[in-house]
This record gives sequence, structure tokens and C-alpha cells, in this order.
Amino acid sequence: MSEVILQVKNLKKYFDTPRGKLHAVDDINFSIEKGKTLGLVGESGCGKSTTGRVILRLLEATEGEVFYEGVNINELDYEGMRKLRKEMQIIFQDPFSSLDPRMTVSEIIEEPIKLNKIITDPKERFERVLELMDLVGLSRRLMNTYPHELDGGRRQRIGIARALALNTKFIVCDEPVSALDVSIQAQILNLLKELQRKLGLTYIFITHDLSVVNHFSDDIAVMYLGKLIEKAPAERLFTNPIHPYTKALLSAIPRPTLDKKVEKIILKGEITSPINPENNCRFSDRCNHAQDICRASEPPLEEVFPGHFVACHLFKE
Amino acid sequence: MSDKLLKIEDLVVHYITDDGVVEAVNGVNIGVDRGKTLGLVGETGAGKTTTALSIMRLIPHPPGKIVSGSIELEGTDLLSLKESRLEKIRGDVVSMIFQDPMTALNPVITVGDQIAEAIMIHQKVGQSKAAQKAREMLEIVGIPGNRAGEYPHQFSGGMKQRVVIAIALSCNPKLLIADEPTTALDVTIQAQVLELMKNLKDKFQMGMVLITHDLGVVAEVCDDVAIMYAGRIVEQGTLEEVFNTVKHPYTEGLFNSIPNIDDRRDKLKPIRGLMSDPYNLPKGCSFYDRCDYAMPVCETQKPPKIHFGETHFVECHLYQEQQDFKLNGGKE
Amino acid sequence: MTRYILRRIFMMIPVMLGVTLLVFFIISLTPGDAASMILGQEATEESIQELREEMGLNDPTAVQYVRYMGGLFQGDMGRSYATGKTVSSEIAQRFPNTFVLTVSAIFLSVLISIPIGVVSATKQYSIFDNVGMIIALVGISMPSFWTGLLLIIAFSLTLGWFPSGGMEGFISLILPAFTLAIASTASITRTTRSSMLEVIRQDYINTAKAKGVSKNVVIRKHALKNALIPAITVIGLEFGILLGGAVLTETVFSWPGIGRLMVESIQRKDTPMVLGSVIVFALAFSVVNLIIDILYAFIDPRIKSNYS
Amino acid sequence: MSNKSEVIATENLIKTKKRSQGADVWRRLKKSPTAMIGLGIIILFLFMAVFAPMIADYDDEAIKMNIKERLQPPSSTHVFGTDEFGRDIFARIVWGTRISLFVGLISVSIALSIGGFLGAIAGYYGGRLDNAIMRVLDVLLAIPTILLAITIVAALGASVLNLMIAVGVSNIPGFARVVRAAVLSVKDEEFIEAARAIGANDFIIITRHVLPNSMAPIIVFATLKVASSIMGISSLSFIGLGVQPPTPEWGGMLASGRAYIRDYMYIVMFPGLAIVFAVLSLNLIGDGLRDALDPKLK
Repeated sequence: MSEVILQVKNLKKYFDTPRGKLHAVDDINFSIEKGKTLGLVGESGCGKSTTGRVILRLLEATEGEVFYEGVNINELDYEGMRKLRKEMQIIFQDPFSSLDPRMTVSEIIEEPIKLNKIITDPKERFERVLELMDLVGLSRRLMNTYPHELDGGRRQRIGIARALALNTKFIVCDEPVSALDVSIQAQILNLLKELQRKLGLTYIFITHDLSVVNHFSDDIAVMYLGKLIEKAPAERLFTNPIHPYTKALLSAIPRPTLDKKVEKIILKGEITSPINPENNCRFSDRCNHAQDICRASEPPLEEVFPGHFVACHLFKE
Repeated sequence: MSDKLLKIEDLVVHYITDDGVVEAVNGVNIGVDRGKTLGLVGETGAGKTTTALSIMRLIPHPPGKIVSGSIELEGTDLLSLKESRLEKIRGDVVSMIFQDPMTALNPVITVGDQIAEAIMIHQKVGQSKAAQKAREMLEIVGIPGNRAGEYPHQFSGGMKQRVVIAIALSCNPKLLIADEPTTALDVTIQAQVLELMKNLKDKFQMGMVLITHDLGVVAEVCDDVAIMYAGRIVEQGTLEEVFNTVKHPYTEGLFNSIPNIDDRRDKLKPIRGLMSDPYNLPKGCSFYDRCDYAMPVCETQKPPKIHFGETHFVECHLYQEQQDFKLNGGKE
Repeated sequence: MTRYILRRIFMMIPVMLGVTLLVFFIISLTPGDAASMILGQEATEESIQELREEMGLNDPTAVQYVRYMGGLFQGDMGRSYATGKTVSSEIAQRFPNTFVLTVSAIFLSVLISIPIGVVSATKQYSIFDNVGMIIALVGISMPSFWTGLLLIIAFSLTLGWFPSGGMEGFISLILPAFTLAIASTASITRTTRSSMLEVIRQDYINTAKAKGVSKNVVIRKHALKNALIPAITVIGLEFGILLGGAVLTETVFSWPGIGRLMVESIQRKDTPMVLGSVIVFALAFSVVNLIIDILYAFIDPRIKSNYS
Repeated sequence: MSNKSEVIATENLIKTKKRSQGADVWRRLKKSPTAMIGLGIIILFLFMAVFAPMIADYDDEAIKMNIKERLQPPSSTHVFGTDEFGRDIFARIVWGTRISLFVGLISVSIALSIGGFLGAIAGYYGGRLDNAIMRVLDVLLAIPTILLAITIVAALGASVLNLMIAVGVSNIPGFARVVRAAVLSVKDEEFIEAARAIGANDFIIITRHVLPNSMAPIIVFATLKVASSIMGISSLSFIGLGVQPPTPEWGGMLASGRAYIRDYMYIVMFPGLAIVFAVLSLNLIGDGLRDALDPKLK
């Protein structure tokens, strides 16, 4: 029996904009089991990064709850949250802006340990920093260099080491490889996978690139304009997608191969933004199969097979 | 190898900075046939964009400098042309699409005027005629013509890239250089734009150099492929040759680094290490320190060019003695 | 567009109210008693008290402020302690002179600085650029009252081409306008150059070149309009500095503008006059900023469409 | 995994290490000849200010009237000549340096601490607090800096202390704006979020991450503002609202020398040049710092 480490219930995050309320995350539910990876997939503006930040309370939720090991984190005070942060960490997309340019590599990795008084003896702390650098494959001689002197891949390793410096059990990986070159991307993906195996970590892996999560995730959740539209075990989502958006997204990925040609589904229109959304399927204006009902009411997320959830009116027909 | 639209020979481009000389392009040879598409593939810093800008003769100078080589477009050596002649060629015979559509359009000029400008320069027509043609171009790339009077900020990223394409194609160029035209776009929008480009390529009968880091995009759009590493073409051939009979270890590494969407059990095998410091390229093969097949000779000597048939070649020591050397495919 | 302009004018109101409030209270800190100053040294304590009561000087400052604002809305800024004339009539008489001086100076600066800035940027690191930028830096480092004195020595006392002060026709405008223009010319040149350098590195400049647009047209049509956006901001700010500079320049050249009026009034402790002058200066500056913001909307379509 | 000896070996390897970023900036600044010239000049001025008593006797040479020697042209005894009261112009310029630099530095410090504090909290906390602070500053900004300073001195009376207050206060909105903009540009960087994610509180985030990363534009602005304050101080003195005679001050020297320019132009030449050199040197340093601190140029 595996236990649920994180559960998200009816989570909403709205932003005020000059043109109205932006429903960045709009009533989403999911949970993750310990040691597993949930891939959170979608295109720009779908609310995936906002979700990641609300889970860590880097942004305050507008409504809804996030339970981490049974604790409702939205109700924690500053001290309580600070304790939890030792276990819940984040790795950022941009390895160039996520590291303080005025701190050296070792200072960056050391900061969380020092700040949370995990190790107070400077000698021991120094050793721990070296150990972490070894763990993420950073050469020790880089410890006194500044981030801007390093390439994207190494900088991302620093970010990973920082996230692991505490007593980390759960990490939100926010597009950790999308700013990197392919060859480096593969290095970082393998590292993350290996760390998960070694340390028993749980990941939420946020990305726009389905091919990346395929390798990585146990479950995949697809978001579109603030809504969770499909969620399934990875294997199943890739072989048997149901939502028209998931299908289009899957087919749209350019395959680096000449044999299996996949029929492309070209969507019409562009991604809009969910400002004051109407009560309809948010995908209906781009969907190639949209019916009247899609424009009239919002489809609920329903379990259509064990573990496979979809929010689409058309599936029933 | 006849009827070449574009022929680049031994192109060398350096950037001279305070910290030293960056050898961005060191002896590139590529050719594009009429109506064909060449995919120029490589990672950040490989010299792809520098090569493209050299064809346009838009290398920022200083610090950039075309040191040697030749670039022939329909038999005319572009490197010997005066600026005034180049202005007649740019936008007319050869056009370019830049990577980031968000910054590629002038924010204070309407999109219609930005398209019409090229038409007025090259086709010597009046303002109203050019505006008319600009609206037609917008329709061709899938934007209603009545939006010609709007400014770039009123368009989304995908739409902006369509406008950029409309500008580039407004004078029926014979060669289009597209520098990562879909990298900044979302996947579903990328699919739309790639589809559009494929259609337009046939419609306008033009040759194209498609610069990308994405082998998936290459497989969809290109006829020929050139793999670039540290300022050199390390492998080149037709799409089938390069995809089906990979010869260069770097090309192999690239393929192994891409997660396979259709097989989730497929193992990722990254290329180890980093690209060499462009200020200080190694004496021998630039890929030497990252290569799984490296031999002593690779460290000291530049690899020779080895041909496999008329169109396929690599620059690699592995095939010097044993032409039939087989890469192990990286899959243990 | 109209909405944008109206909105901007509307935003000016609280700022101007704040300005009057602030200036009124600063000036009210002035030591010394206005009544005894008006009546002179021979006045009796009684008559001083009487005048104080009459002028409302015994009321709390807040009451005095409200009364002042009441007058201000009807164009009444009180009477000068020194001359007894109304402040508004004195200012109305002097204002056109300051207006002519500052506007000629800003025109002169824009006329000189924009072309030099553009050429400097397109020929970055050339001799023209290097020498130009050193001159510009020296230009912003010279105090206008000193430059004015030097110009008087050279062109008026030595060469005798222009009068050394006063206001007698166009010829007397040249030296003060030029003096006033130096610093703003220098700083607008520097801004134009740096924003131009920024703009010509942008992608859309490459797009334009790739279309076959010739170098000059790229600069004129594509780069300049974008580079003007930051330059215009600086022109607005410089206008404020120029208004301040007018105080000094008018003093040096005995130019009968509000700047000199203000200095004289300060020396005479003529507080209603000082108050009036500062408020008029602030109002003028705010109007300039309003014009700048409207200009923005014409150059930058992004602003316009935000309000359509 | 790592044993002690390995740690020590690594330590030794790294000893050579950690170039401070200040040293980096200095290295780049040294490459700019104009900034070095500026630095040279300002050091000279500082030297004059500190060692003024050794260079010229205050009472004897800078203050005491000496009608017999009035309006002497530059000579070996009076290198810059003497003024209308027979005082040595060079001595007065040297002593004037003290006032200019001192008042300039103090007033910028006032503006930097008050304006900087307001700007930092406005930028970091945003929202209503930001709005309130910025509206008040808008009012201050609506009055041109020098006019605000003139108004304040006019009300408070002319003295060195009031001069510092006037110039300082009138520069507050400028500093607030610059600091706010600098903080805003850093505040949304991901490394700030990263710091929050590891449990850092606002105080640590502001002092350890936000301020160090927004220092560059603030340092440049402060340098340039010292220059413009020196100019402002002389301007006020020139119209009789600054340092009062007979205390030597450059602007005041120009004001009193004005009457004699027809025949004795050196009277206004040297004090003016002193202002130009002081202001120019700081502007040169400011420009140089801007380039040296700008990571984009790297």
C-alpha cells in the first residue's frame, strides 16, 4: 500500500488584471503517492507553474486546500511553513535567474543548511556542501566560482543541490530542463531520475514537453487554461489519450524518426488567457470536435477508467 | 551536385572580443539545391546563427568578422558585394526569419506597413499597391487582411511569427533562412507554423536553410541535414542518410539524448561533458573529449572528411582506416 | 485617445493640490512677521496687530491654506508685501519672458542633441563619438551661472556682439537661451545615444535589414522612433531642470522672468510672491509632463491601445 | 563518501580561489581611462579638503581682508590671484573644497537613507504601501529639484545646515525612484523565490539577496548625485541662499566676483573651474562605474 504524500483539493488561484480576474488555476484536484512522479503538462498560460508555486505556498491560494502528509499547509503559520519547507523544495526553470549572481556555488548550496540551522558547525557544513556537490555531479573545484561563470547544465545542478540540501522528500521541478540544450537536458533528466531512486524523492514534474515526462512520470496530468482536463497513468495517457487536446498535444510533437509517421492533428486558433472565463469547455473554441454542449457548459473531470480522469463532454457519446 | 542555389565554402567567422577571439565558424561547407530544404542542426554555440547571418552579410561588425571562405548565391559571391548591392538582394532573393517573434517586429510600425516596406523596396510599386499586396500576404499566412493596420503588440506569439514569415516571403525569395522559427512557440502553435511553412515552401518553390536544435522538426521539414558542432559541419547527407545510417558519434549522441515519446522504456544516453570553450578550441577533433569512441589520433589531428556516397559525409577519424566502422548505437 | 488625455489631466489634480499644500507649509516656516515687515520699523505694536488680524495671520496655518486655495481657484494669489501689487499680475507680466527663454532653450537643445546623439550611436567609438561624448560630459558638468558669465565675458564684454543682460529684443535672448540650453543639450545627447545603441541591437532592426532596407532608412524609420521614447522622457525631465536653471540664468542675465522675480522676492522676504512663483513653476512643469505623456501616446502605439 | 583527507586536499586546491566581486568591478573600472582621470581628480580634491589647513591658513589667507593686495592677477605669491578684498583665491578654493564635498556627501547621504528606505519598501512590498509612497513622491517630483531646494532654504534661512537639509530633501524622490526600480527589477527574479522556498524571511531576503543585487544602479546614481549636489550647493550660494560670506564657497565666490568680470576675469575663472572639475570627475567616475557594474557588458 503506497501512501499519498500530497493532495490538492479544489485549488484555485486567481489574479487581478486590468481586464478582469485571471483564473490561472481553477478548481483542480489531484494527489501524489510517495516516491512517485506526477507530470504536470500544458502549454504557456495553462497554470502549471502557478500550481507548483501555490503548492509550496510561494503564492497564496485563492481557495482550496493543499495537504502535505495530511497537514493542510494553507493553515500553517510562518514557523510551521518554515519547518515544512525543509521537506518541500523546488527546482526552477531558468538556471540563469534562479541563482543569486552575487553568491558563490558553495554559498548557494550552503544557504539553506545555515538558514535552517541543520548543521551549525562550519566544518561539518562545508563537508556536507562537498557531499552535495558530489551527489549532483558538480566538480569540487567549482565551489568558489560564481554562477555566471558556468554553463546552464552546471547551474541547474547547483539548483538541484540547493533543493537537496535540506531534509528533502518532495520536489516541484518547474521545467527544469527546458532551458537546456538536448545533450545537457538528457544529463539532467538522468540525474533527477537517479536521485529519486537513491533518495526516495517524490516529484511534481512541470513541463510543456510531453516527451520529457514520458520517461519520467508515473502519472500525467494535462492542464489547459487553468483546468485539469485529463489525468492518467503515463503509459495509458500516451497510448490511449481521450481528451481532444491531449491527442493534439501528443501528435504535435515532432518525432526525430523517419519510420512511424504520426498523423498530425492541427488545432485552429491560439491559446487565449482565462480572464473572466465563461461557463463552457475552455478548449471548445479550438477543438475540432466541439458541439453545442461544449460551448454551453463546463465538463466535469470524471473517472472513465480506473485511474484515468477526463473532462470532456464528448467522451460519453 | 549541380544547380546549387547556395554554396558556402570554407567559411570562417571570428568574433574578436576583449577576452580573446571566438572561433564561431571554422570552415563550413554547405550547399542548398533549388527548392530544397537543408536542416542545419546543432546546439547552442555551434555556430548555426553565425552561419546564417553570414549569408545575409549581417554579422555585427565589430566584433564579428568573416575571415575567409566564399558564399555563392546563384553563382554570385556575396562576400565580394558592396552594401548597396546586398540591400537589393536581401529581402528579394534571400530572406530571413528570426528566432524570437516577440522581438522581431518593430513595435511602433503597423504590421501591414512592415510587410509593404519590403515590397515597395524591391518591386518598385506605389504605397497603395504595396499595401494591397501586404494584405494578400497576411491572408496567405492565415491572418485576416483587415488586421494590417494593427501593431505587433496586438498579436499573439504564433501570429507574430506568421507576420514575420509574411515579411520574409513578400517578394518571393529564392532562398529562405529560418533561424529556429518555432523554438519560442508552444507545441500546438509550433505544429501550425511548421505546417504553414511546409505548404509555403512548396507554393513559393524556394530553397530553405532551416536552423534548429530539434531533430524532430528536421524530420518533418527537411530534405538534407547538416550537423554542426563547434563551428564545423561534422556530418552531412540527405535526411534518410543521416537519420537511418548515423555515422558521426556526435550525431548519434544527439539522437540518444532525445526522449523517445513513443517508447517510454527507451533509455536516455546523454553526451557527457560540455562543448569546448570557443575561445580555445582543441587542436584535434573538437568532439574528442566527449566522444565514446575517441582514439589518440583524435586529440592531435583534425579529422578528415570521409565520403559515403555522393551526398553523405562525416568528419571523423573513425572511418579513415575502416570505412565500414559501426557505431554501437549507444544502447547497451 | 481622449480618454487617455483626460485621465492624465485628472491625475494632475491631486498632485497639484499636494504641491500647493507642501509649498504653502514650507513657506509658512519662514521666520519673521509679515505685518511688521509691510508696515516698516516705525509701526506701532497696535497697528501691527491690527494688520495681522486683517491679513488673517493669526489664524492657524491650515485655515490660512484653505483661504489661500479659495483665492487661488479664482486666480487670486494674494498681494506682494513689497510692492503691494497682486501676485497674479506680477506673475502674468513675467511669465511670458520665462516661457520664451525656456522654450527657446529646449528647442535649441532638441535641435542639436538628437542628431548628434543619433550620429554618435551609429558611429560608436569613432572620433566623432568619443569627442562628442567628452564634450557632452563637460557640458553637463558646467554650472549654468558660470557658463553665462564666461559667455558674457567673451561675446558681450570682449566682442560686443550681444548685450550682457536685460531684455531688448531677440538679440538679448541669444546668450541666456544658449547658456540655459548647454546642460540639457548635453544630457539629451547622451540619452539619445544610449537609447539608440540599445535599439540598434534589437531583433527588429535585423528584420528590417534582412528586408533590404538601406542603412539610413533603418536608422531614420525603424530605430529613431523607438529610440525617441526614452529620449522624450529625458526631454521632459530636462525641462524641469531648465525651469530651475532659469532662476540662475535670469539672475545672471538680468532677464525679467519669474525666476528672477522669485530670487528677488526671497531676498525681500516677500512670501506671497515666492509662493506664487513656485506654484507657477510646478504647474508649468506638470503641464510639460502632460504634453510629454501625450507625445508618448502618439509615438508608442502600445499606450494608445491600452486606452481604446 | 568523502573522507577527511579528501576534504583537506580539496580545501588546498581551492585556496587560490574566490575572487571577490568588488575586485572584478575594480579590474573593469581600471580599464576605463576616463574613470581613472575622474578618480585622480577627485582624490586630489579630497586631499585638498583633508589637508586644507596645511595648504593655506584659513584666517590669514582665506578670510582676512587685505585691501592693499586686492584684485591681484595670478602670480607666484597668489597663483590664482586675489579677490576684491585682497584674499587669496587659491586659498579660498582649497577651503571651499571642504564645504562643497562635505555638504555634497552629507546631503546625498540624507537623500539616500530616507529615499532609499522609502523606495526599498515601496518596491519590495508593492501594493497599497507602494501606491501611497509613490503618490507623495509624485508631489515632490512635480517641483523641479533646485526650486524645491531654493524654497526650503528660503523658508529655513541660509546656513550650511539648512543647505544640507534642502539639497538632501529635494533629492529624496530621485533616490526613492531609483532604489524602487532597482528593487523591482530584482524582486521577481527566481532566486528570490528560491530563497523564500528554503525558508528565508523578508529581512534575510531583502538584506542578503535584494539589496546586494540592486546596488549597482544605486551606486552609480549616488555618485552622479554627489556631482549634481555640489552643483546645486554652488547654485544656491550664487543666488545668496547658500553658504554666507565670508565663508569661502565656490558659488559664493562667483557671485561676489561677478561685478569685476570686465577687468578681472580670473576672479570668476578659477572658482568656476573648481566646480567643473569636481562635478566632471564625479560624472566620469559615475559613467565608468555604470559600465564596470553592468553585467551585460561581460
